[in-house]
Amino acid sequence: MSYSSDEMMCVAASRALRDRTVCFVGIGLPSTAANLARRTHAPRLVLIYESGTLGAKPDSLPLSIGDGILADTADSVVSVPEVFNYWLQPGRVDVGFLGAAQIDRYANINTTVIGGDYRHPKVRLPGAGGAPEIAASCREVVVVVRQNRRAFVQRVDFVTSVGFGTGPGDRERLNLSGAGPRTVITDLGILTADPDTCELTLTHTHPGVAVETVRAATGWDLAVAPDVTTTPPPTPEELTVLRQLRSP
Amino acid sequence: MSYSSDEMMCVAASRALRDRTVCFVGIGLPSTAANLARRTHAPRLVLIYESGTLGAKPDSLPLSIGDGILADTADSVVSVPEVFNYWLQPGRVDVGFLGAAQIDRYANINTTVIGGDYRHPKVRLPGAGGAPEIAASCREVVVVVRQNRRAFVQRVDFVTSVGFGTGPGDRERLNLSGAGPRTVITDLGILTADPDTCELTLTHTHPGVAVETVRAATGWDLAVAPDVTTTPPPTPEELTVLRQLRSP
Amino acid sequence: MAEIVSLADAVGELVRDGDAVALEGFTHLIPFAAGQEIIRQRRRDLTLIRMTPDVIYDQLIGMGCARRLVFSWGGNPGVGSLHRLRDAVENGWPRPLELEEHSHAGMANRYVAGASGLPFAVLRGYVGTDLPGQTANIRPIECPFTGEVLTAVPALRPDVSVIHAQRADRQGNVQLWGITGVQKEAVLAAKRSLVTVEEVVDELTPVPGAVVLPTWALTRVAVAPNGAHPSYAHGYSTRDNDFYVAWDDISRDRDRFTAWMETHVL
Amino acid sequence: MAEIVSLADAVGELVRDGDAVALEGFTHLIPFAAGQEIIRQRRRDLTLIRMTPDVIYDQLIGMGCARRLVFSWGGNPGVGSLHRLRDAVENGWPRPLELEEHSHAGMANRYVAGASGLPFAVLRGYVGTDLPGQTANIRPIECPFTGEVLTAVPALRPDVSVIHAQRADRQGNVQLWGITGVQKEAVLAAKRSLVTVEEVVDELTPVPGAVVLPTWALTRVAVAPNGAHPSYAHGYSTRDNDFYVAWDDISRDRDRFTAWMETHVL
Repeated sequence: MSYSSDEMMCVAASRALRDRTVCFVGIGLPSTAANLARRTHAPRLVLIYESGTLGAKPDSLPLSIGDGILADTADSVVSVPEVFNYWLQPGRVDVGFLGAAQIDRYANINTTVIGGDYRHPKVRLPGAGGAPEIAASCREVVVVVRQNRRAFVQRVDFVTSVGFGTGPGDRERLNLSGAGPRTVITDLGILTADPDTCELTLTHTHPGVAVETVRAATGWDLAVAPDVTTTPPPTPEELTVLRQLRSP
Repeated sequence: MSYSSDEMMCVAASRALRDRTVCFVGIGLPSTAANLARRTHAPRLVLIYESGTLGAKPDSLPLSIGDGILADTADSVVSVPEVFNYWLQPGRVDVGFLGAAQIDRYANINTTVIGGDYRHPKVRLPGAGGAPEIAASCREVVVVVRQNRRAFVQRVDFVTSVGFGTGPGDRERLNLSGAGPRTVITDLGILTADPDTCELTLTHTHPGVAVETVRAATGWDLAVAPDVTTTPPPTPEELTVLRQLRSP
Repeated sequence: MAEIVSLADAVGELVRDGDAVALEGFTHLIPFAAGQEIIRQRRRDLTLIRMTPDVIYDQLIGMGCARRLVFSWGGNPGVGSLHRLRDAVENGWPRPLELEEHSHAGMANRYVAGASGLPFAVLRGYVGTDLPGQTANIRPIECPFTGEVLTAVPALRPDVSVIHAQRADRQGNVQLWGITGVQKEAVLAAKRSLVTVEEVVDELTPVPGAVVLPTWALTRVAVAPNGAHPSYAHGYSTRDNDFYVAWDDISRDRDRFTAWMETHVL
Repeated sequence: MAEIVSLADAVGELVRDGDAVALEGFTHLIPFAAGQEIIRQRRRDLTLIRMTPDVIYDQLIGMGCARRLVFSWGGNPGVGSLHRLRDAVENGWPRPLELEEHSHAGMANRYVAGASGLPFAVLRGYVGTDLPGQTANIRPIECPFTGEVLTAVPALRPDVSVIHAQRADRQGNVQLWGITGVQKEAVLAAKRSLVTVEEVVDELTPVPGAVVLPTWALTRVAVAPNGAHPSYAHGYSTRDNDFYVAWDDISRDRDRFTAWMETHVL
């Protein structure tokens, strides 16, 4: 079966989720990937949406994080203060899934403003939402973002959510309990934060994508692992379920 | 109809509650008095028990503040943290009803220890429960307590709940939002905190009780209002409802 | 006890020019009818408070009602930008909009502090981000027991909070269920409150997951059937996702937006 | 995910000598069966944490399991004193009992801080009372925005929290309703948790006012029918008020207490 680069990205993201773990899901690609995982290799994946739905099991993809299908299928619906204070903040969530408008070499994320200064931005983005605390408190974070030079920048214009700050030791100094965004999944490949340098390092390219293409789509001198491997292509099952999810 | 001094006390306490107000109720006499009020002159009195039952309407008197009848008849059952944080603390409650093992001239209340020192008390009482914050945050407080020299002491052995501290200005200095225990209802009469001196002052004696009897039952030189009046005796309706409540 | 009045009367009485107003509802139960009544009554200089401004604040901002926005995520959920919000921030149209920006966790805790009668809330949040650099309302606080440094945010105390709920009884007790978000906190944090409801019923039969707000904690209740549209009321309607998608086009252009508001709201 | 095991195994695995243990349940749903299993397994040197010690802690204290009690109201609700608690404090029998004493509001907020992963909680409380003089765990804290001084209490983080609930499903998800007290907070604040239930069912059908604790937030679930007696489980039993009254006599005398425990618990 043929597939788009967005479908490859989504499938790769779903594979990053292990069964029986707890996943804090934002809307859009993260929600699609998490539900794909739940319908394929991770049937007992627990999904938490910031609207307060714990253990939501939607049959079709919600457009918003507050669609009725999430409340109808949840194990429990709690208040928004509770979802942040009792469930996210203490580090009970295994994986947080985030998007980004800009991301830098140390996986810091910007979803606030681009260009100009904060009071007079060129582009005003939606802002933080749940992301800063998801990035801080989940045991680990997976970022899903399309890779190009507008998004992958040397230094984000605004730090909305902290990745690895300015490098090794920063998360510890900031007293952030989670391991941070160790995995960034794009439409071109997979980047992993190097355990020593904290720099995002290309470890996988998707089928048909050259390392040089990924480098060219990155606004800094991208580190590349010595043993870059090719992501296995989406299986027919993955593609079928993904497409059913998207147009039920 | 003849009646006991405890019945008089209970009826006097119920009369202190106005209709359509919100009352935070402890178990025992306060609960009895509040439910008597609800069944006589204050049908829309809102009862809150610290177990989290808002608007409880028990048909018979609960033994504990957590009896099932309270949850079954409540408008809403909330968690214990919520009842203290969202409902009591911000000053939404009109009247708090408290008991006391000891009470002093400035209506400070002790329900913690009597005699000896704190680590080696002669009598270990149950302790604070909800009382310190009820005394601090309710718009006003009514204390119901049997009057004798063991209870009405010059100075409480332990301040569990603050009345007027050491006198005028103390509540303001302590930043306590409520007006404090302005009314103390006993089996002998009614005492009111003097607006200027904050001292408990005898304003009513129950039928057949002499002012001297009340003075003799008080461990300090009790102030007496110039115009002490006699509490109207319980009406037959009040007594009937009270006795039905107690043995349904 | 909350009086049950018309929506127009309730907004007329409770919302004043210059007020800090919170319309809450987390995707679900957004009080659109009340927000549009505020637009019709041409309120000005409002400080709008809301975790997720959504389309209703895009409308209020585009119609010039707001001077300031306190928020944590200002997008069209699942669709993209709020174009009227962006136009106000990027170009000052129809008037400049001051922003005070937080995270969801911060905003939720600010409401909790307000509902609790506390001047501030403590959380693990914002640390290492550029958000604290843009407002004086995010500050460090030290634990008096461990010495650990955490983050404090001040309580939100709106002049008026407005929410939508499924129903009320004739005394003005209110019941809402489904995703109940931060509405209880928003109402309890406010000096005055307005709840619009789908309907008034004789009795509030218990519903799993329902929040009940007693009448004595509310100021006004008004009946506004379908008053959350294009958001929804669980058990009464479903989210009009097509409208949210359509809003992207309607709101992109100033003239088209204004024409749409004139036809559908004013 | 919480494993469903026998009560004896659960207590054996989770409760160790010297642990800080919280058995919660506010009048309703008090985990008596679990507490008595702790007595049978002869745990020692426990720090017992509970807002309202109630009869179950009177039994644990009288049997010598406790070294320390952290609490806010230690009476027999509606009846009077807890005689075993008093005997331990006043006379050191069967062993001295250290007390750390709070108000309900303080204890509730300490659990909230524990459940929230924060080192402390802030409240308006204790001010002007003699309670702060007796423990280092009540301290002033200043609002970084207004300068107002409030009270801080440290988080409770029990080694084990134990609660009783109406039911669980076969995956170990737990459902409780009626007066739900501080149980959610107690469980989420603890390092390990045990929930005893009236029964295990195939599916947790929704119940108004119910709290659901997901299996992945719990350590062990054990079936203990009538496991709250003489407290009760809403929908399953009613509070045995007669027993609470009778306990006053049973517990007043050391020998009678010991004989009763030998006959009914050991």
